[in-house]
Amino acid sequence: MTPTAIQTILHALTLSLVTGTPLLLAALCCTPLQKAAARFLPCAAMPAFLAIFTTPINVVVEVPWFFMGSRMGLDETGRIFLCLTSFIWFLASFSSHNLLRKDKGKTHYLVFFLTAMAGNFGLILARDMLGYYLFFAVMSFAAYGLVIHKRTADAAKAGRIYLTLVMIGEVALFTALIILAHNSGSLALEDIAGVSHHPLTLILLFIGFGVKIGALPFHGWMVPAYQSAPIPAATVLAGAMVNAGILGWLRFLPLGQTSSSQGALLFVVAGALAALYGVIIGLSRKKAGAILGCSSISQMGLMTVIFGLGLLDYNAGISAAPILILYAVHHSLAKSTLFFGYELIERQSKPLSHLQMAAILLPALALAGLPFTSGAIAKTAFKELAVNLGEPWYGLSVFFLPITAMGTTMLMLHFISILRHSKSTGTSKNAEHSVIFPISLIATLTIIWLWPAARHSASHSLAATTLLQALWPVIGGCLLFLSWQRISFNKKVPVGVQEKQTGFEALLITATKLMQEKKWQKPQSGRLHSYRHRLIPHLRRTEKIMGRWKVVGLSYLALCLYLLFLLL
Amino acid sequence: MNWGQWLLVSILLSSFIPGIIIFGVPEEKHRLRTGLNLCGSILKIVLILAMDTGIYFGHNFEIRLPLIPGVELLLNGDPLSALFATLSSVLWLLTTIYAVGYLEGSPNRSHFFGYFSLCVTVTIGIALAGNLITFLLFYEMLTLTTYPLIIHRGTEKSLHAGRNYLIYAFSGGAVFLFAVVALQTIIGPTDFATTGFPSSFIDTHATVLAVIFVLLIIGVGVKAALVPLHGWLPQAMVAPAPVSALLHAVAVVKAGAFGIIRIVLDVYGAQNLLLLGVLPLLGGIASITILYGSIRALQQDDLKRRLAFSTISQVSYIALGISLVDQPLAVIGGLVHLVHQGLMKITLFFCAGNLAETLGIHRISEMDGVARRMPFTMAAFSIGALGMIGIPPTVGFVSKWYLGLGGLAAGNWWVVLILAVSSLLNACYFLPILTRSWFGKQQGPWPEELYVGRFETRLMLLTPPLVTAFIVIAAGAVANAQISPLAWVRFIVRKYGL
Amino acid sequence: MKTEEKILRQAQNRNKRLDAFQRLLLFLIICLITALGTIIWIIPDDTPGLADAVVSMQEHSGVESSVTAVLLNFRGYDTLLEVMVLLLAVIGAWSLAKAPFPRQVTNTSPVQMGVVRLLVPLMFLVAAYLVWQGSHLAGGAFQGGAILGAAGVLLLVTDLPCLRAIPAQLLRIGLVLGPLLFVGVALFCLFFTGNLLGYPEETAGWLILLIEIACAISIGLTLSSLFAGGHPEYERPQSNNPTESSGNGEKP
Amino acid sequence: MITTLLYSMTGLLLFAMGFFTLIVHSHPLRKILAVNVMSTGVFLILVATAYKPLGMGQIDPVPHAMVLTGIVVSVSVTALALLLACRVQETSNLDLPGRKKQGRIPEESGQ
Amino acid sequence: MTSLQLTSPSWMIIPVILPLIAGLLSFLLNRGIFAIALTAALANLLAVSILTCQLLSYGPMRCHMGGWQPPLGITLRTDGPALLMLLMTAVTGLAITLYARGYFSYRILDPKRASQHQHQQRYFWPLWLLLLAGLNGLFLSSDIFNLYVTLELIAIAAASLAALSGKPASQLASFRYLLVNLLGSITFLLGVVFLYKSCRVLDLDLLHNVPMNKPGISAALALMSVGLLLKTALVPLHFWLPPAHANALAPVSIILSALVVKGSFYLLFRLWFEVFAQLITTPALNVMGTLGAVAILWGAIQAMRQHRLKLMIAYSTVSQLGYLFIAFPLARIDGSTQVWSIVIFMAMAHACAKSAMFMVAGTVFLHLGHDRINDLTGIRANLPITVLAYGIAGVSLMGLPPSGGFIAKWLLLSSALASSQWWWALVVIIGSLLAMTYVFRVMSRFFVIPEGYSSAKSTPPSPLLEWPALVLAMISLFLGLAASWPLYILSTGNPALAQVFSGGLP
Repeated sequence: MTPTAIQTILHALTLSLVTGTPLLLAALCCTPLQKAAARFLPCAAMPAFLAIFTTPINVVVEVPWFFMGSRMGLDETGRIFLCLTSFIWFLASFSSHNLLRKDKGKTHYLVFFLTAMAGNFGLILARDMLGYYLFFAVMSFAAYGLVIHKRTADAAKAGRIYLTLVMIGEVALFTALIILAHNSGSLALEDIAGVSHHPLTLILLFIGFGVKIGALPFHGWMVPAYQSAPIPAATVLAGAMVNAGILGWLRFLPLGQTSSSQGALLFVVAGALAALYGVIIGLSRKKAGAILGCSSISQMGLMTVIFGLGLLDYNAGISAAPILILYAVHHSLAKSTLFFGYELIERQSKPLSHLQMAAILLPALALAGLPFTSGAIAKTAFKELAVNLGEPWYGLSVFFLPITAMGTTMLMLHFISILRHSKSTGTSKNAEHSVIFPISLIATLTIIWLWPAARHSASHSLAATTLLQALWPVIGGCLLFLSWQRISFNKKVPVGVQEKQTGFEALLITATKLMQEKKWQKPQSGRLHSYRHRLIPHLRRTEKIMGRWKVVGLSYLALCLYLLFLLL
Repeated sequence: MNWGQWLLVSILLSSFIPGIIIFGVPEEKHRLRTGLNLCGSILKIVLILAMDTGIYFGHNFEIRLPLIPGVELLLNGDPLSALFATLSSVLWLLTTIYAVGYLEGSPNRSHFFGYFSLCVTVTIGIALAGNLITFLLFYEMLTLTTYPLIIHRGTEKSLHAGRNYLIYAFSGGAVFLFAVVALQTIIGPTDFATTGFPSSFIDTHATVLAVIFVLLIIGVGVKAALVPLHGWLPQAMVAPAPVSALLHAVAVVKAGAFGIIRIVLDVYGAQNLLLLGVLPLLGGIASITILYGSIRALQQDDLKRRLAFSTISQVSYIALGISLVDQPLAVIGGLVHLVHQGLMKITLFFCAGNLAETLGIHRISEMDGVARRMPFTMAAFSIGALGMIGIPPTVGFVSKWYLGLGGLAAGNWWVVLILAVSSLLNACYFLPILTRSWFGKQQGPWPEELYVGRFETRLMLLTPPLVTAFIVIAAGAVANAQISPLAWVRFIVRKYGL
Repeated sequence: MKTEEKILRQAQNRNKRLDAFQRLLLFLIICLITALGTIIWIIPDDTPGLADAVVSMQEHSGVESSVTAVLLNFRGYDTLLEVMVLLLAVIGAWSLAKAPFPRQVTNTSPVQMGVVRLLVPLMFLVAAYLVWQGSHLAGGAFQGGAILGAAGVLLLVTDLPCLRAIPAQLLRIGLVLGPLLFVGVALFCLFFTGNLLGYPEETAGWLILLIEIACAISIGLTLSSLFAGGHPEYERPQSNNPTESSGNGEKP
Repeated sequence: MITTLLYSMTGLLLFAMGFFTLIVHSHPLRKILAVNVMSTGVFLILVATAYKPLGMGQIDPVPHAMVLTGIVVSVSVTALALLLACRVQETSNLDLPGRKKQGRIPEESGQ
Repeated sequence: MTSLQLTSPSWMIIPVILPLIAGLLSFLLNRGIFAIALTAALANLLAVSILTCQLLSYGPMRCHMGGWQPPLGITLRTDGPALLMLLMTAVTGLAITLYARGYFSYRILDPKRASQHQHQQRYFWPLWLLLLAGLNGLFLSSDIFNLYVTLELIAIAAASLAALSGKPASQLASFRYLLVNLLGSITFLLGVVFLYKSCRVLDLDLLHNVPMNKPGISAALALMSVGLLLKTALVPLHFWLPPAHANALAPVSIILSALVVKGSFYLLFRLWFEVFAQLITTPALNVMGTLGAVAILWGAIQAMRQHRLKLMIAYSTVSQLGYLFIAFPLARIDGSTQVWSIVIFMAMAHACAKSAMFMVAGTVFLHLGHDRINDLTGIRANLPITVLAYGIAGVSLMGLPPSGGFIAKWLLLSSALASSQWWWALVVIIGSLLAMTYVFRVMSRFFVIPEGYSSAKSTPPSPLLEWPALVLAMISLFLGLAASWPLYILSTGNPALAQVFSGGLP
């Protein structure tokens, strides 16, 4: 065996372990060994770290017998995403570990959590379409178990909406993949590059992954799901799994190799609307989880806009891709930090301390793009991209970005005020747990600065004009928030928006009701039955008449004559 | 007779003889009967695997029995028949085990198992049939042998269902007979050949051949439950669960679908059909069936009825794939769905039977929280249901993928559309069941708790669905391996030179 | 009341005139008759027929009467079956019912008795003559048998015991005698000439006579039995006494 | 020739009369008699075929034999039919010489 | 003793003479009647087998009665179709003999009416044996007047048998049956008279060679055909059949339904397709076909609405007879080869299947005391073999493969389609669907065993009641698998057929 062969096997092993470990643990959780397995929950993400550090870029391991011929590998984008995702999962599994102490539905939770993790890792590693699709589906469906974990009516409803949308997404994705596979004649992700995309494919891909990131018409699941899922689950949903959607776009519509102006328009418009819509509905919410969800809708809308800009032409694509990744990293970290913070406060028995509030305020404002935070870096990069693109898009940076930044600021402040006013119900104070939030916070604050690839944008964000430009929306947002709160502090917020979100479900229910069985078969068979019964006396009578001598005699004679006539 | 012919005969006899003996076994000799059943099933699997190996290495299996000039019985083992025979025999073994558990202590078991064995004999006969006449022979006998099983409970409802089944099936058979005779009048002997009949007939008899094709499809379409001809299937769900499994997954519906495959690929041949231009008709009917079956399934509350409509919808995937006969990918999708649908549907019916037999649950509205009581059953059910929807890595996805690719390759966008809509509808009627059973709250006591024991239900009832569910995932996960249904189907398609 | 009258009137009308159906029937019959009549009319009468063939073979048949030759020699097989038909009629009749006649006939007038007593022996004589004559003139077993049958009928309607005194078994033997002898002779011929009913030429006359005598007796008995209208009363199986039937009942 | 024709036509007429009676009349005895008349008609035609005017050649003996056979058959069948009619009368308590009931003959009720 | 060599044509009188003698003896004797009957049935089968061997080795044979050549004498002859009918009669006859024994033995066990049942048995045997002789005579005879005599023999025996049960209904039916037979016979005789008037010959072979241009011959054929149609109960003339067949004793029903109607049909068919083949016109064939089609449908529809098993089976006979006639218009495609095989196959398959069915009906009647279809549930527990026999016979009646009925139906369909007369094929198909409906109406009752039904309460069935039915049903089923043999026999000595089967036995 040559060294390369051994290496290949080792790589294959490592990559398999990344998804294999969580799956194995999930399987163990179904067995009596559950307790032991639960203890090893945080280890599930370990092989991912291993892979990040040992597997070289662009190694592709082929597993022809698996599924429809699977390929695994780790490219540059994949590595970033794996890094990010495994980090969040790792933290979340610690957090879950804590959660699970006295939960009855532990088994369910563990199985779904681990399966979703496996799916999330797997899709990052996948180097073929079906592998991606497979793990994407595994992750999406497993996440359903997390969404409805609490088994409340709200959770069930959230789950229903989630499942419906996921299903729509799956089908759209499936269709898109078939078209892509047909056009490229291969299943390998690399071969997509040269394919010219039909607008339909773009739309389908938008739907397929858009569901996952809560793009505008498909955002309905996000708010209720974040709100009703257990917080560690919501964390991974918001921090890790949404990225699967972004990664999906990057994989199937590789920026820099794909361009479509109509597609770009679709993405930009949908994203921009989502960015505003998220803020608006977020302000009306009273639950911290829901507000975070709305913020995700809004932030993901921004990323959709970035992706849409990248679709404009090849050059834009080349420059947009790293920005998108940067933004994704920033958002994931910030959002998961917020969730961890939220959880911390939920759990502890005493109200929010000032230190804690400040700590939470940091990632919150990072989302809004406060100078010196990762948000500022990402937004600067975004702005530069828009500026470079020229006229129609330049406006984005001038009006749109500040407005969203202001909105986000308001939203985040709203979030914190909600946190402050919420009554804490938790009792325990936990050592492990108190570690998670700080780690996450530190990571949020530092990683982008330490990241070599982001250095360029980071340095740009430190320019004085940029700082100023980044600062005023935050300040403006703060002021606006304060005034808004004063006006409507005690006003009850109508819940009409929430109703609207269940539109999909309502549609489904109506459709089902329309198709309720009308029992139309019974009367029909009854009609047939009575018809038969009416016929029988006639048959009997006819047979009786045919049995009379005179009828027989007549027919006898007639037959005689006729035959005679015919034979003569 | 050479060994190959002996093999064919013994494949048939391996279930026929036990069947005949079982008729004579006294009711109370439970072990003897079970032993006979299992021995027969296992022996059959072994023999069929031997045949598969032979076929793979190019051995020719054939027996001819001339009846009258132009009419001969022909048994022929080719890759396609191996596919169906293997599927049937494997599922047979599981169904037998299941049925033994299911019917424990109920009356008339000898009668039941006797017909059960005859039924598989006939199904294998259909698989091995080498010409249309032999196919017809076994096709009609299948109706006869399944009828006693459908009315096994003897209630008025089951008699009604049985009567409808007979009317449908024999009407189909009659149309089929008519068409076969007509075809034979034109083209002579109808031995299955990979290329179909010589295309010179198309020049002379195009219209007639097209009409005959339609009639043939109607004939087999009754069993395949194509849409206007599907009425018997939902009614037949009054039969015991193993029989439903048999109808939906092993024998009857499959025989119809297999018939469509045979007619398209072996009797007419791809080239001829393209010349005749009747395939869009088949594709259209199949599409309508897919959608109609799904929509009707949505409206059912009775679990088995919903599954029945789901079968109607799913089996038409096979017809849909076959209707795109010039696209190897679509043909692969159709053929492989023959196996995949069987695996998934049998799992579902096993589970439905378990629910009914253990807790007396027949309706979906009674299923809230049932997964807590019967986690393994419901796990198997979920796998089957997800497979039906087409979630990877189950086998259902594999079929759909190939169908979609084939449809695109043929330039038929609507195929993909149909697949997408159907998947959505499948999700609409399966996912609520899953969510109810896994995450719903139990509403009061179970309708009729019949079994309380160490496991969630009898072991003989529990094992078969778990095994099939495992296969559903495993066969999907290793679809591309050397030994898998997909690999065999590719082998078949290579044989046809598509 | 009115309706009854109507019905009555209708019934009367029906009796008087033919209804539509009958007229149609009549019309069809007339059509058929006309057609057949026309055909008979136009059938040429020049076909030679089998007369010459019969005449040419007459000398080999052993009898002089051509009808008897045809009946018992050339087409003897027909006659054999025909005798069977007669016997079948008796068997059928016996299977249907028992005869009313074995009961005593009471009020027969002495004149009747006297006439019968006179006539019956005479009829036997005539029958014997007819059978004998059959070999060369019109006559034969059937004619003789018919006379014998008539004698039997006369005996049955009077109080004379002769016929009724015959035991059932004997009656059966008598009935079967003719057919059985016929078959016997036929088989005998088969053994000796290789042909069923292929009489050896020299003994043909005697064999035919033998058959005719036996058949005449059987036919006479047959006709009388048919007149009697069922199986003899004493012939009924005796198993219907209660002890035996209960014994039968215990078997299973 | 004329003789033959005369006999034949008479035979046909008998046949027709018998047939008409058989169909129209419901009384069993009439039916039996009708059949007898019909067969007589047929025998008449058959016998007529044998006729040859004097000196025109041999009389064909075959029709004679056939008629003889036919008569015997007819006798047997008539006897059996009469017996059956009697049995029907005895067992079914039907008024055999009775009136026509809506054009039905007694044996119709057996169906 | 040259007469007893295998080559001698005299063997062919055995099937006639032997049952005749046996009939006489069984009338004469009081004991051992069954032994006589069984011996006769066995010997009959043996003789027919020898005749078959003869036919296969030496071709068709002729036997001149008394050594007189036609036109003077009467000739018997064997050829393929005749032999197959003989075989059918012999096999069915043997089964009927055995079944009748079981039937009467079972009935005599009933103490209340033992004497009546014994009386019936006493007369059943001679009547049946003479009927058998008549049938064999009919199949063998080659003389048109002799055929008339055999027809009468059959008619009288059959009518007496039909009245044997002693019930008023059966006697009424039998009376009508007798009258109808008489009418048919007389019409047939009138036809014979016309024939003789025109041709002055009676032998069928000679008639075949007579120039067919005379109107007398046409009239003769028309009259004979109508007479035979009446005896065969083709649809507008079928009114006598169901009551007669349904009200008779079970063994009698079998004889009537399986054999007697076949006799007159066989004769009719032979006249049309052999003797007077030149005379036949297409419209005439179409008339027959139309009547056959009507018979198929009407008989089946009537069968569907019956509430009694035996009546249903009787109407099924009406329907099945239609199949024999629907073959008529298909004759002109390639000579008459197809049509012979269709008809012979149909007749054989129907004879076996219908006998099995009536046997089943009889056995069921014996066990339940009624044959109401709706109340037949549970009988499977007592009579499994009987029910199986019914099922198999039903399969054959429906014409499902591989039964003999299927082969016949296949031939029918393929001839119909080959001659582009698809409407006949349509009727055949619909007919078999209707057959399915009525067969399974009963079958579904058989399959059900009600809760708490105890199989112990009735007498165990006699093997003589159950097995003949099963064996006959199996024969009708496997007739299809061994179809090449009857066809081979059929083709022997028939030059037209021989061409088709020139390859010999496969």
